[in-house]
Amino acid sequence: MRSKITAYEEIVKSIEDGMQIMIGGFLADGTPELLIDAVIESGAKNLTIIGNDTGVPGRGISRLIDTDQVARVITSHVGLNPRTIEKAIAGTLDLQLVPQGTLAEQIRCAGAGLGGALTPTGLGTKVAEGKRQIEVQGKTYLLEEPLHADLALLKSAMSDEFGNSFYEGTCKNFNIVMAYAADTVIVECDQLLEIGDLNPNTVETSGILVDHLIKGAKCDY
Amino acid sequence: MRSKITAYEEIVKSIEDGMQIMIGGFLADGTPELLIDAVIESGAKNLTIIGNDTGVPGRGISRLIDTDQVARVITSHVGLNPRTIEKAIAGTLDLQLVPQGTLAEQIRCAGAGLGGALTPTGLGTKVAEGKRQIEVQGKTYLLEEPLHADLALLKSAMSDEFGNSFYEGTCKNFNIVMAYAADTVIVECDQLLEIGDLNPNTVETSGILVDHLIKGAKCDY
Amino acid sequence: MTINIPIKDIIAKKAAAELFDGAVVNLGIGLPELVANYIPEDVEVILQSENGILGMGPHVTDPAVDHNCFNAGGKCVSLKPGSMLFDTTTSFMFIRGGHVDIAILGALQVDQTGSLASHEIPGKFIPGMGGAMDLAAGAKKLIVATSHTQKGQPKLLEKITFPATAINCVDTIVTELCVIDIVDGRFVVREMSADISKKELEELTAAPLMFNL
Amino acid sequence: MTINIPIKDIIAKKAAAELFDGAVVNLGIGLPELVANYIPEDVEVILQSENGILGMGPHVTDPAVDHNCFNAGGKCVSLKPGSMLFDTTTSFMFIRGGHVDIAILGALQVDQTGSLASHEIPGKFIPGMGGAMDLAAGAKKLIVATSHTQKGQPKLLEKITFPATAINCVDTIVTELCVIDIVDGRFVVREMSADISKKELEELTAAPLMFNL
Repeated sequence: MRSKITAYEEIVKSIEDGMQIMIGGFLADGTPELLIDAVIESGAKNLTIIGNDTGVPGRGISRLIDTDQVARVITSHVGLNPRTIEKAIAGTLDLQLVPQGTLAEQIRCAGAGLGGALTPTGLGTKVAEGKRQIEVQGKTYLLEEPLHADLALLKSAMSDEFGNSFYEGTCKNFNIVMAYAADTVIVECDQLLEIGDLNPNTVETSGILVDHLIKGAKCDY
Repeated sequence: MRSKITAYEEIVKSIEDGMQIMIGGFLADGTPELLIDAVIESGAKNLTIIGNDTGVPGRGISRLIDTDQVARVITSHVGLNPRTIEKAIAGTLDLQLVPQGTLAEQIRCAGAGLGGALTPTGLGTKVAEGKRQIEVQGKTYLLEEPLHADLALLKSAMSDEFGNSFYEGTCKNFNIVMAYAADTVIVECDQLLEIGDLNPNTVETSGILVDHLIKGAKCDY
Repeated sequence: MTINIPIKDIIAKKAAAELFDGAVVNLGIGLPELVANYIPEDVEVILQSENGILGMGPHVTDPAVDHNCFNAGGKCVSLKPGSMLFDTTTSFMFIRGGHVDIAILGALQVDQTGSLASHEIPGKFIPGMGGAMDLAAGAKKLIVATSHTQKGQPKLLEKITFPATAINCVDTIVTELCVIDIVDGRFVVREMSADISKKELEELTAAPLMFNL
Repeated sequence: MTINIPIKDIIAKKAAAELFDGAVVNLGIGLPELVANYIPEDVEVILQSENGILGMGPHVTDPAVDHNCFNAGGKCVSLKPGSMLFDTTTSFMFIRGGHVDIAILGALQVDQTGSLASHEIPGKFIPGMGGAMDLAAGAKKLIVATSHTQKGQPKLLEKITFPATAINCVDTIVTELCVIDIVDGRFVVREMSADISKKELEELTAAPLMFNL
């Protein structure tokens, strides 16, 4: 199995203007900070970011909001990042708010070859505007379409060189599902293992989904 | 957390005529044989069984086909159980064949509160007959409806008394998803642990989904 | 002698009394989080956190403990024995699939049809709905825990005016003044503070009240 | 000197030559399983088994080894270093989501439009489609590995007559006699056995052939 270890400089070079990028994490818990550094260093502009939230000031996706690299955010919650709200109200950031469970299913659909999720969530609210409603077995559901990305940036606790990864504690969040739904997947790991060192029962992302791997530092952002 | 350990006799008593029952396993690998014993002992008739396949002669769901307790089977493959094919051709068993990935998603939808799966699988085949087709982002999908059960019978490698469970090797198969999709869930475990003995990262079924738990014998059916 | 207990804690304590032994409970960020401090001793609930925990324990202040476990508000938490950790798709299988018995959410407004507004004041307050819409749609029982009024203005209305978080979903409203069940599109007061009269409660509520005390 | 190699193994060996290094491959039950025996030494593929394995190794005869790991045909198998075990919903995320590079399936019939019949002879043979329909719909490339004829009757047709397993899905057909790519609704012969003429191959095939040798 091929090693996916990639130099930081190569990763920086691969990030382009206008990309749609998924970033794992929940309030920056499980967010790859070194890969966020790489996005900043790339200077890529006009990005669309897909993530559960926009982090907290100084950590996670928040750092990309601060550098004005992001044109659009698709997310469920930005309440702990006042800068995102300011920019959205000022009209300098296109903020698309999506219910958290819907966001997860939209990403899963793109990754699983499914045409969309039929969910009761958001019926009767602004979320339902302009969307198809489908009745099944006497209940009404919203059709939420698949959500795919050019790039997914993920953070694991442990990965082997092939990219098989395990996420600890509450860092699993969006990392596991996003690995299926992007053309290119880059994983930042806390701990780098040799192939064969992860128990096959505990692998949560298969290396077949991972294109590039880099060891991050355990950091205190 | 309440212990879910239940006596075999109680389980036998709870199985009723006409029930729709999901049974975990893949060619009887990961199938709860002691719970199959319980279904046989209950004498319940006119059952609908939902499972990946109907086992192999003498093992798994096959044993219920042999006792004529099953009126209908919803499954993806019966090729290794000649008795199922014989009965289906003779007209004494209603055999409903479903693509394996579709079956898994139908069960997941019921368990996840979703209105159905939009899948490309089966388009242009007999599977598509009588089903709605939905176009999303320029592609056509079949709408496959949720599939729920009265009872799910599952087999774990390890469970704690609350019902938190872990499935080893290729025994995960349908066991994990079925736990979400039935009114009553019964788990047969190889190894019974105390609450707190399973690493929270390795629990694959939460005890909140489990109603009854029984220790099985590692058996050589 | 009266002791000055913060209103939030009065509400949290009353909401905690609505829980039952063995219930799987999700507590929203903010006021509902306080409910965990008032769960009766003879009641054991299993706390779900939508970012990936079943069996969440109390906050821990030492970040070295369970370093990788946080709650949905970003606070470091412990795990109880018998807990499970999982990803977001699994989390919302639990929530949307009806496997959470009770969700307790805060409110900006709530109305007699059971509609809830909790996530947006247009042009002013746009934190996003997070998991609230899924919780409202999926939890078996939805309890709203909120102050009865906001700067003297009623939050319990005939019809919400802020954008809906969910419609026809709320089962029970707990405020510092009363506990209200929503029954057939009406507010039915089940419990009331001894410090207030029916008339005073009606004046602080912008919808008709029925009393079933 | 000729050695009598079983037709199945000739087909399996030719199909194995279609694989590329690093490919994620699912081998159907039956003939396609034999492909694993003929993978070239300089090609490493990652075998997916729809019952829950990525990185499947060879069969093991000692059931004490990896007791809980079986392939989709029910045979006890080993795991290669770097493998992953998972449930059925995850398995079909891999398959349907386009994360499997190549699926190799058997056939009862296959036609020039790329439609495949592999799971049913009405009233006679009804094993079920198992994962075949999902593999046909989801794998990036679908290779059919089959004998060219069945009891002298062609299996490669203008239009399948048995119930379809999938339509317009097959990319390549490997038989003991030739390798055919399906291009714009036509059979294009890319490789041919030295033991047979074009005319003989055309006689054994119930659809027009183009030759691109």
